[in-house]
Amino acid sequence: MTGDPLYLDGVDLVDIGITIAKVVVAFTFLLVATMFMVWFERKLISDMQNRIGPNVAGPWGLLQTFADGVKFFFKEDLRPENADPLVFRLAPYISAVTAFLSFAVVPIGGSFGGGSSGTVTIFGRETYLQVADPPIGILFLLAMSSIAVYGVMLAGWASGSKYPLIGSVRASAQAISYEAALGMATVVVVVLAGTLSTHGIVAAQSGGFTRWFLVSSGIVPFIVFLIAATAELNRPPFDLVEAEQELVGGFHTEYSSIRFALFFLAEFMNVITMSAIMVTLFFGGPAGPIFFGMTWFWPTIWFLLKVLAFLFVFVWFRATLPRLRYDQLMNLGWKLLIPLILFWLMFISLKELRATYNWNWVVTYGAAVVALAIGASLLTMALRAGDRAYQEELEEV
Amino acid sequence: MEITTGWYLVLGALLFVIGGTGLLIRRNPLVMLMCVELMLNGVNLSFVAFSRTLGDIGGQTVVFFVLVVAAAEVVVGLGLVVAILRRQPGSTADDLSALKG
Amino acid sequence: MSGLPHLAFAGPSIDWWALLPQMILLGAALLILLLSALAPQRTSSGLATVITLFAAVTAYIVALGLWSDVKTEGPSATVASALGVDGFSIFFTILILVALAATALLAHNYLDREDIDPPEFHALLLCSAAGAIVMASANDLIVMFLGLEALSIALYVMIAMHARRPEARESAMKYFVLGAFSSAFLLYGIALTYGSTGSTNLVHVRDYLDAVVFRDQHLLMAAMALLLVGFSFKVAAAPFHFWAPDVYQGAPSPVTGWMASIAKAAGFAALLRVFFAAFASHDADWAPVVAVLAFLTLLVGAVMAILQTDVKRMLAFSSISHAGYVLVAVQSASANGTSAALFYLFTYTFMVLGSFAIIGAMGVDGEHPLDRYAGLGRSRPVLAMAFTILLLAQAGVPLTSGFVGKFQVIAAAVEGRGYLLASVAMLSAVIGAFMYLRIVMAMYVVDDGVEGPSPTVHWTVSIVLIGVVGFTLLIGIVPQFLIEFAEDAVPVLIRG
Amino acid sequence: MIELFASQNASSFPVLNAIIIVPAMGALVVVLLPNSRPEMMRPIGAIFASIAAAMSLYVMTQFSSHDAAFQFESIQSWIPALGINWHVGVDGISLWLVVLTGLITPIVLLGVDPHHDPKPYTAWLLLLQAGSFGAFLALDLFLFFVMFEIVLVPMYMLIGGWGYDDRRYAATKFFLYTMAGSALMLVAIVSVATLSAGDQGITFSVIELAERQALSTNTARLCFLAFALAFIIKVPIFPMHTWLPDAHTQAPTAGSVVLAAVMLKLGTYGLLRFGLYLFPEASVWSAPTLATLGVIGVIYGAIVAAMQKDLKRLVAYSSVAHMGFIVLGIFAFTTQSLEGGVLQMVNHGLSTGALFLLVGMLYERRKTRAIEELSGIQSAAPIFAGFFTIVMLSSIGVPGLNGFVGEFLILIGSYETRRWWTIIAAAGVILAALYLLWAYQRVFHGEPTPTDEATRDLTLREGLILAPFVAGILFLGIYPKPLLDRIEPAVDVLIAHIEDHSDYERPSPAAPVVVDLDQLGEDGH
Amino acid sequence: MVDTLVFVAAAVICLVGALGVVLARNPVHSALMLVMTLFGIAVQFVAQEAHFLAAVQVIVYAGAIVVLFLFVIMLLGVDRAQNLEMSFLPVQKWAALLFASGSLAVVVALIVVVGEPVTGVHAMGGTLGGTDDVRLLARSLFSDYVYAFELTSLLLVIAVIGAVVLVRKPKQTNPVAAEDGGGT
Repeated sequence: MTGDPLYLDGVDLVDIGITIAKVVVAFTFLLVATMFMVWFERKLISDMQNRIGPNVAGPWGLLQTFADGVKFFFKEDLRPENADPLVFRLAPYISAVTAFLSFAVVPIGGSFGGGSSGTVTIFGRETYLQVADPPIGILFLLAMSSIAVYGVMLAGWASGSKYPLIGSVRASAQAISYEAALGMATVVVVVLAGTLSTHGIVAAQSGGFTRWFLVSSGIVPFIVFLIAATAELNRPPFDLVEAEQELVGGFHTEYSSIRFALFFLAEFMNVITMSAIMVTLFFGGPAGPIFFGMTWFWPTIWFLLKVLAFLFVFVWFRATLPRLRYDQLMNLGWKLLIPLILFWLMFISLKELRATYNWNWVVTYGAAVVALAIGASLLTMALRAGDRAYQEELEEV
Repeated sequence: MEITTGWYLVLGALLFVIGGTGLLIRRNPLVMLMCVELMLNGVNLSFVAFSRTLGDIGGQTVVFFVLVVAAAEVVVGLGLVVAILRRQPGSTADDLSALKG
Repeated sequence: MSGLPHLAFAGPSIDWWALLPQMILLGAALLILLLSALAPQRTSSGLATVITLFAAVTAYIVALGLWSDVKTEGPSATVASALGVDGFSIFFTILILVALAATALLAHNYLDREDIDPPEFHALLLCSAAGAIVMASANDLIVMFLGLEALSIALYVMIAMHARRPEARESAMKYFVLGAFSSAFLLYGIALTYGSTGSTNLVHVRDYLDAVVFRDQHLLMAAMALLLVGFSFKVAAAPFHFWAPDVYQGAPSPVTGWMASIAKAAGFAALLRVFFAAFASHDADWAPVVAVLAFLTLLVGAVMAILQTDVKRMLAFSSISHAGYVLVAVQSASANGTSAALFYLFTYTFMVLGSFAIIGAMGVDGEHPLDRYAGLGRSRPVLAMAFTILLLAQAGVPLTSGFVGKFQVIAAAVEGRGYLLASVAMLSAVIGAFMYLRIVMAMYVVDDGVEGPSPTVHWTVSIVLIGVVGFTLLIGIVPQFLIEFAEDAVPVLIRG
Repeated sequence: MIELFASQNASSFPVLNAIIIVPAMGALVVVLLPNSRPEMMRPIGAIFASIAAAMSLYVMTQFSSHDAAFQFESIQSWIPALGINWHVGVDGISLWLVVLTGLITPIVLLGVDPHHDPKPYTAWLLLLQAGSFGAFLALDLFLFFVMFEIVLVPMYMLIGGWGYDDRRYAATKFFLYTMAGSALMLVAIVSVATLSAGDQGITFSVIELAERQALSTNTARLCFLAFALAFIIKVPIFPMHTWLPDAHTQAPTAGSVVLAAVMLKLGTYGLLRFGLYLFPEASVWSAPTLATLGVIGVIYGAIVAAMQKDLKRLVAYSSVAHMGFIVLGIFAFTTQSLEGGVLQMVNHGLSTGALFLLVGMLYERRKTRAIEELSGIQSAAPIFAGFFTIVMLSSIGVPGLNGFVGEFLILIGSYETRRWWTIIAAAGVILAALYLLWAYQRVFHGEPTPTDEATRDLTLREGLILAPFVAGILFLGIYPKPLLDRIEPAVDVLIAHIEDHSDYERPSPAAPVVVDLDQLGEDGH
Repeated sequence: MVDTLVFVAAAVICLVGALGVVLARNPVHSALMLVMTLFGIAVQFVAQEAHFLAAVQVIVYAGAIVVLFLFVIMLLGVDRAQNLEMSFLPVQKWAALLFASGSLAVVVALIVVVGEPVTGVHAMGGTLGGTDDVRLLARSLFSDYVYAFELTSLLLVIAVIGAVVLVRKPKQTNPVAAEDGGGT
């Protein structure tokens, strides 16, 4: 695990060229994917709701997103009088840039099984199929998702209007709350992989379906991650941020034209990125059977398919699940997901320790169960007491 | 020009000074808190620079602790700001001069 | 995949006994929080007080055990040399625990009276005590820093907990901002120490400084200066004292007592350990600076104290001037000086706790004008006498512990040829005495017909008062054992 | 505490320790008495004070005269870590001050009614007695300092609690002045002890330190100055005297008496014991200055006293003058002058103490001390006037009364070494006669107003209280030999000590003594 | 060359951000400027091969701490946040001037000597400078600094209690609406 072999022996023009090419490709891919994602979502939802959906622009309405984009581009850029001029302009870019940057560390191809280390050869240079592989790739992802909060928050604040502000505060509170669960689910994977590099994580999952962390981490982290990711993305059923009934349109109420488009773009980019991350973390990334020839081709295909599956899941959620209430959202995050993933993290660590030090497994797991029982009962009692106090307070008012 | 450790130290020191000066000239507790963060960051930078020069990981470990301290401080500091304003609705802190130093 | 990769790793050996006092305190804090979370309704302060006291006593017993261990087996360091197990640390541990028990008792009734949440308060008190112990025992600058932060942050909250009084929150804010400011200085000092010696561990620092002669030592000088500034803030030494009066005045009285005693003592503990232990070989560089600080602190404290009209503020300034005395002892950079500083801190803790206990009982509405004490000697002679003894002890009148403390400080200064400083210290004692006499005078000298105030003194406060006054007089008359204790605490420190 | 009663010499009872501790115990007992019995306080306190007084008399009788060494010595380890011992002992210099302290306290305790709060009043007086004993008996610098400082507290409380209108100011001034003086003394004490430590280890023993004489000349002089400052303030010598009139005037009668009779002596006693004894060279070096200040005090005190409108203030200033005499005697370094100084300390205690008592009694009757509001008291209260006359004459130094013996010895002794100073000081005697007689004339003679007519004469109880003073005045005036016998050896040794350790030489004994001392009922040799 | 470029660029970002924090009148702008500085520092960290710290710096500082600032500002309302004023000492401006000029002098002095090696010490701990620094960091965290590491838990406990206590509604006054954040 020594980072991208591309930069191992000095950096020359070719290396730089390759890097630039990778950036361009990834960016284009993401843009195009976003366009289709928008179409995909609208189409899918309309199917699920027994309607037709976009069908005028292009075949099956495929160019609908493009048309929307053009429309956005030519609309007048409005800025409310109360808005903070600088921040108002800055916010959409933060959203968009972080969305794209996150994608940079996701390995989208490369064969990992059987001795190969996930490299492909371009112009005679070995390189990874990802824009960058920093040694702390996963942390980079988390960092970017932390930064993404700013876009939402600042947009809401800078609009100088009430509803966007409430929407943005909600959004950021939600994002921060779920970031904890998200991070800990990631930590489980990191513990199992023994590395923070996304490339390393994928490599650690190579060698068959059972090596995927989905399985070896015991599904729980994945579920937590999925829920947390949905919340992090402000996707339904966690889209309180833009709950039209309460908040008009959420943090981007006051935005129009290209700036609104940027938010829109960022949101869908994030969905794709998050799907890609889930694939990377739990589904072995580009892993999959290589049928014939072109070893670099099949992994990418598998990767795309897996991402697509997740995109479907997100849309499916949107179409089927009712939106949560704000207190339900917070309760779910703090009182269920975090304790659960915390426990799971400890359990996984214990399991690894037991394996390493050959502890007696009866004693080990016995102790774990006892600790769990005590912890869970204490937590329950405390939560109940808290609820009771809250109820009393309400009655007093 | 080669970038020696000294330059990092100078940058760290500058951040520290700017933060310290800011803390003294600004009257807004929120900004003061941010200035404290600046100072801590100046220190962090020095730690990392030393860590690299010394070839010792300890400096980086320390930065990690400083982050935690900064977080704890900010939580409490912001809690204080909220507590001060929350309990006197409608007043600005200009009125808070019962304890003029 | 079985097992963690690269797990060939052994953690440092840990002397759990040495950690036990801190662990007991933390455990008690968590227990209090847990019980309060599970309790069906808001509990009164009884249970929390009992748990705190129990924890203090248990930890005290453990500390005594550690003391005898250290006496037989000599000092040691544990957890990768992060924590010193030596007379010095146990001395302060014992001091902190005693003050903890006293503060818990003082707070007991106060919390109910002032409508402050007892469980959180006691939990924070325990946490800050743990932080103080860590600070005093720390053998590593970072551990020391973290202990300091634990102590300080808990204090910020404890000060602000007073729900009814905006002054409390404002003074907490003030303390917070300046505390954070000073922490940054301290940390910068730590960074430069690390840079110039290659380690944050005090043993390594000392060994390195002993072994190496610097070609130029600007970095080390800067490090010492910054550390000194940081510590000066923490112990409220002039010219970094300006936060103290406001904060002391605004804080709830039990917290003020805790702050003036333990926050100060822990600050000095850290200062002594860093400068006397780690920077011992460079004492020619730092001792004069400390002497200047001591000089300023003594004068500022004494002179400003006599200008005040609020009793709590008076004692705040007097507390500054007491820091000056300890600095006088510190600047002598000798074993005797250190033992004098330890003795002084130990005895001062009792005086100041008792004083603020009385102030807390007197100031029901948060106001402490001197007039309020008029005639206390007539209406509550015992209380007035207790206060008088504590005040005279702070003034350094013989047959109280304060005198023995001052005597040792002077002795240490004189031994180090600091005649001028010693004289200044004594003169500032006289200036300070004026302030104490004003309070005494207010209590005793009243015109006929003036009915003195009759504050209600809860029995827990009485217990503390009996204890501190008794201790103050006892040490004033037979100080030998405490002097020996302080002397045993000196040589200390750090083995590799 | 118990071990303090075990003397070095197991067979003999450690009476000095008991002398210090009994009044302190008495104070404790009084504090513990129930508040409901206020009338019990003073009698019980007086019992303890009297026990101490009896013990001081016992010491006096058992004291072997012509022995210069410290007697009844008792050493207990107190703070071994700092080399501090509980070391007490008595010699000819301190003996009479101890006796004075012992006798005065029970008398004032019984004799002066505090009007309110008898319990703390009694306790403070007892504590004052204990502290004064301690200060006079201490042979350990630390112990001395403790006692020297601790007496401030009771006196402060007495002035503050039972004094007159301006008591706040007076008490605070008194406390701060004295404390300021002793502040530097503490530094000096520590310096002397540490600098003399050498190989022999640190000690605070006065005897040991005086023997070692390890300090360099300059250091010793500086230390001496620090000590001297404390004592100068306490005495008080001229520029440092301003606290005294206030304290005396505002103090309750008992406070004034004890202050004059006992506490001022701490200053002169300190100069002897810790100035001359510890720093012989420095005392010789500074003698001209201090003697000059003493003489200035004599003249200044007298002149200012003459201008006072308040009787008590007048007495207070007369104190300044008298104490100036003693200082002159001390810094003349002859046997007679020192003897006279010590004797005069006792005399001043008796006469000024009695004067304050009398003024107090007058105030009780008239609620005023202003000289111009009083006149013709003699006709209204002849016995009172008689007592006043005797005491006043003693204070003036009329032959046949005690004041004369002391002043005369001082003048003779000083004349040999400090001729001009003595001549000027002698003028002070005349001035003393002037202002005291003038005051007497204004107050006791003249035309009594109706209010003056109503002034009651002395009661029997008051007479009994004054009787010991008058007896002492007369006895010492006629037969001072027992005192001088015991004072002389100690003083002689002290001067020899000074000669040993400085280039001072006392005037040759061959020098003729001009006055026939037999006339005074004793021989000065 | 690249190193110098990176350093200079990041340093400029840091300093502009720092000055912005101090000079901006709107606390939100201050906060944003702070984020800018933090990013600059993260870049410097990366330049010093402290990747882990760079990431943590962004996650903790930018992602949590500054967000918290913004949160509070928004909770209070920007007007109130902006008008919030406290003064600590009468001579604060002078103290600031003294502090700034004094320390700047020191910094300038530092720049003068900056060419020289700042310290003679080397490598007390492990050797640095690979991609495995994260592992090294973890080891150091759990060996030499394990006690400090455990202490951070104490700090966090205190911070949590503190936050809860401080923002809890006063008992007597009329509570407004349900607060943000879950159970206590």
